[in-house]
Amino acid sequence: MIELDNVAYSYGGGELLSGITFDMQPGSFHFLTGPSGSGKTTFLKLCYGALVPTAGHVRLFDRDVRGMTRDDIAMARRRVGVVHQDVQFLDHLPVADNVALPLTVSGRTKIDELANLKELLSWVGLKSRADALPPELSGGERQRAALARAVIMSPDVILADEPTGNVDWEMSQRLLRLLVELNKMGKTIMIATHDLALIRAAKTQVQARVLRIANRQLQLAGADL
Amino acid sequence: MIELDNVAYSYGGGELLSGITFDMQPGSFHFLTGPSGSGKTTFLKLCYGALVPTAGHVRLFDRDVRGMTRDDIAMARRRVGVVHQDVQFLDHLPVADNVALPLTVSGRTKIDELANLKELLSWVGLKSRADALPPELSGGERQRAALARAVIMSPDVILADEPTGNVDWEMSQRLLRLLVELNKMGKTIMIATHDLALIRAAKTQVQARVLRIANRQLQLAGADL
Amino acid sequence: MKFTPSDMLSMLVGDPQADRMVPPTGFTARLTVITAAIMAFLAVFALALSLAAGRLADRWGEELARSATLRISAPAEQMADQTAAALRVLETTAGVASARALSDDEQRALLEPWFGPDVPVDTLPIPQLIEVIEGDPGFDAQGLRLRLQAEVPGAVLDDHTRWRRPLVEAASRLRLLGWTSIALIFAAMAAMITLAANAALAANAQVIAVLRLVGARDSYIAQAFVRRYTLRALSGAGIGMLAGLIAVALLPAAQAEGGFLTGLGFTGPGWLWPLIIPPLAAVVGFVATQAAARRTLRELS
Amino acid sequence: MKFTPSDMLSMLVGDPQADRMVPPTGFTARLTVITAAIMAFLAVFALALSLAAGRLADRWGEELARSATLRISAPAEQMADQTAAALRVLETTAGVASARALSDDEQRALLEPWFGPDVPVDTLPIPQLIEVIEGDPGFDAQGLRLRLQAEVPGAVLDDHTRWRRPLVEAASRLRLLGWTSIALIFAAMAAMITLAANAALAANAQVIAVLRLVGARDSYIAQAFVRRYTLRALSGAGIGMLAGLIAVALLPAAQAEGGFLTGLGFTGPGWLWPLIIPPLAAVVGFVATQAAARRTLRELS
Ligand SMILES: Nc1ncnc2c1ncn2[C@@H]1O[C@H](COP(=O)(O)OP(=O)(O)OP(=O)(O)O)[C@@H](O)[C@H]1O
Ligand SMILES: Nc1ncnc2c1ncn2[C@@H]1O[C@H](COP(=O)(O)OP(=O)(O)OP(=O)(O)O)[C@@H](O)[C@H]1O
Ligand SMILES: [Mg+2]
Ligand SMILES: [Mg+2]
Repeated sequence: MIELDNVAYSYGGGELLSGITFDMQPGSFHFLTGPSGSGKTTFLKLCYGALVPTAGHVRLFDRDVRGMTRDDIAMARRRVGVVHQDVQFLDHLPVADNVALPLTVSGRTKIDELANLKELLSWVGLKSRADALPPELSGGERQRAALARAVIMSPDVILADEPTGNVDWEMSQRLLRLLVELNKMGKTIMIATHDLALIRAAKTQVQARVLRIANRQLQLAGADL
Repeated sequence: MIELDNVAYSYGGGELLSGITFDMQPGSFHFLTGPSGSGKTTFLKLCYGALVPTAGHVRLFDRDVRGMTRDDIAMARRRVGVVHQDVQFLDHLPVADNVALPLTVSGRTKIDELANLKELLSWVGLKSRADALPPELSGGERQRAALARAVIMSPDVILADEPTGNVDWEMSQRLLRLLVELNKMGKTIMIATHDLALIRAAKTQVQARVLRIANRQLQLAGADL
Repeated sequence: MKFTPSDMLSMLVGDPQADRMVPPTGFTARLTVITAAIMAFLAVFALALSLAAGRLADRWGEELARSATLRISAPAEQMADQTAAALRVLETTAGVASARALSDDEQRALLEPWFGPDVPVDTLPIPQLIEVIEGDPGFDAQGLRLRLQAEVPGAVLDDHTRWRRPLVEAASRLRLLGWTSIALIFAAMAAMITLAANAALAANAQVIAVLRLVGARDSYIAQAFVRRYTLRALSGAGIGMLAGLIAVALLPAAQAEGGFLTGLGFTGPGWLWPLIIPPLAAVVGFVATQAAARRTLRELS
Repeated sequence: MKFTPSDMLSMLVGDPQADRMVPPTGFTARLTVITAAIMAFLAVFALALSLAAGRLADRWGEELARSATLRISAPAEQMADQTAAALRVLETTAGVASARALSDDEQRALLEPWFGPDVPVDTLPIPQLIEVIEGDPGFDAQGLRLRLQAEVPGAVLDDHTRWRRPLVEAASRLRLLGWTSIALIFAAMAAMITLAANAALAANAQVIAVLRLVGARDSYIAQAFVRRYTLRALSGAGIGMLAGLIAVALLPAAQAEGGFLTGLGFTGPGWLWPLIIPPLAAVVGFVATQAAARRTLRELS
């Protein structure tokens, strides 16, 4: 689905990531860890075409990112649900509309999708806040809304950057369960997180692999967790 | 230092917090927990005068918030270091200037303060990023910069809202150590967090008390952690 | 990038869903509307000024161009004959709409400023004046002079060229001034609407980033903004134009005593001219927002 | 809220540290500068128009007001005596700067348009004309008429009132038009700068929130913005004014043949007028930003 082939990335100074080769298999479940500032967000951005590698090749659904037009990228994004680390919304639209945004922009606003929306909102605990505006949400509520927005299209891949940084343990378990369910439906999941307890919990439910960014390289973390 | 006397708060709907009475003793170390959306951020905002209670009284350094002018509030804020949950900076100034901002606006830019700044930046691991602009920071780097900005004035009280949500375990230990040091110097600390491991770690270093918001009330959590 | 009117139309009727993506109010939205309104208001005044200048210039040019004077100096006894002969010549001259000998009273009125009310016109050897009104394609002054020379030796044709030249020059200067000011105001209007649309888009960078993140295509995003801001420029300019028209209509003494200087205002079909302002503002808003949206989008991956 | 000039000055020289708190570039910053520039440019043109209209009005009013004609009709043998008598009367009349009998040639030139070049002025019973140039406080036409009646029975004083009235009215209309347009442009300039400053502040809401969070006082925050935007309005208006002056100076045929219509442009001390535009823009920018900053701050706890 998403392939990185000897990829390097630099924001202008030294190389932040280099020589990264990685093939995201359909139906896999990955965690991404690494110290703060090691390049997890950068790695995810490479994976959904927000950044173009300074060396090497990124292939998104078998097409090289460099050769894709802006519209190609837009179409690919409909198959990739992303939870940003700093979640952003359309601040003038209520939460429900924001969560449904991917449906709206791709012209899919059928009745059954909307039923889906309600169920999703209550799963992430935002049923009572569905009519609130995003600036009126708490930090954790924003993260949950962002996760709901990322999965509403039922995309092939879900990339979540620190989706549980601001939610309590119970809620993070609930969100994890949602992602595990989706993974069991065949979706590919990658979660960047610092929360080792979350990774441990996930390992009991699903066959998750842990990637670690260290020294500009992507490594498969062993059983040391 | 900060006293809440039978305080209630509502954003317009039902009451979010009610009948909260709390006296923050100088030199104390508190954690604040509670489910996402329970009102932790709201509580902290009441504590530094960003919100005025809908009922009851908040006293900031022995003055009722309702009777304070805007300039009084500004002066009180110089004695309270705040780490917002959604950290914001002046995006056009480098990190170092942003961290030194409280000094600048209060007219304190002496040499020794600047030496202090360097030390602080290297403690939070931002020495190499001191000249970067805030939008170029990673999520964890932003949080660390915000913490550094909150403590640079060596304020009497430090209120931190989820200051470790985006940093790795090692770094969060490092930040905790900084706060514990400050507490040992007599500063009053309150940290809102979901990270139970952090609370446990703190308890080994300092006599920390854990407050919990549940059912609109503030409760002292027992030894159940 | 090129835009045909049909592009513009399809954008304007386009997806009402996309419309909701753009914040409906806020300072930047008001900025566009109010800017368009103010500039349209000024443009109405510039138009009024320009049209008034044009009218004035036309009148000066025309009044003088369309009339000529034939002066017949002859011994008293031949005067009537020569006058009749001259009128005959003029009647058969192509390009002369009408010709008429001035009566004694009229001649006296003309002379009055110089000689007082009691000029003895009948006893004085004053030449007879014939007023010649030119037709539309005008007459050939040189040819007429030759014919007159042959048939009415005492006639001198004065086609007012000497008087006309400086007035026509002044009038065309006035016209130039009017069009300069209108060009300036329109250019300023375009610049201001462009600025406002750009500022509005800059303020909405987050909206654009979010839409792009959830897989909206560039054309969808651009359309949402372009539609909004085009309509805002249109409605703002419409309001400004109406306000301007009302103000011009209320201007003191606008059309009174129209004698020498016509009032600042619109006459007849001139009232239709300001109607081009709102569509013009809309086109400017459209092009500016389109360009700004594309530029903002290109900066975003 | 009231601002004295000294408030404004102290703000402007104020803390250069605070200055850094406001983003130096970006669209909203440019918006303020360019808006001020465009409106100043237009204001220069409005000023030029207004001053030119004023000059024209003055000239029309003055040329006609300052001269009068005395017409002496008398039998040929008394003409010289009466003329001399009239000149004596005029010489002793307060408010008459000079008086001069027209020569035969001059009289002929005046009559030429009507009678052709060969009017027999000497043999005709044409009245003698005396040109009277008024002094500064002007003469009392009624009194002069009475004196002339007694001493020069054949004299008729024509002080051109009849000619003057419509021209003076037209001129004052032109002046009104000039000042209306200048008032409009200045009002539009103020409105646009206010809008731009407001939009800029709205775009900088985060800066204000951060400063407030770290304990900056309202006056500090307001000052940082006010200083920046006042300087931006000032410099923008300065640039626009210079561009406007250059454009006006380059305007085709501005001062040539100044005959009937003076060129659109400045003359003598008129060049100093546009200098008020930048300070005016600065004051508008100051007041607008001050008000907008206070309003934004009040909404923030
Ligand atoms: N736009 C940018 N320009 C320059 N440097 C950048 C930019 N964005 C990120 N960086 C730098 O690149 C490094 C990696 O950033 P990234 O956001 O990928 O880290 P991360 O692993 O996600 O960290 P965190 O866990 O704190 O979110 C950081 O040191 C950051 O300062
Ligand atoms: N400005 C606002 N207007 C209306 N409701 C608000 C506003 N701010 C917060 N709320 C609501 O108040 C509740 C408490 O918010 P608060 O931010 O205090 O929660 P929190 O405990 O900090 O949660 P988290 O752990 O997710 O940050 C939430 O349900 C939120 O939606
Ligand atoms: Mg990150
Ligand atoms: Mg919170």
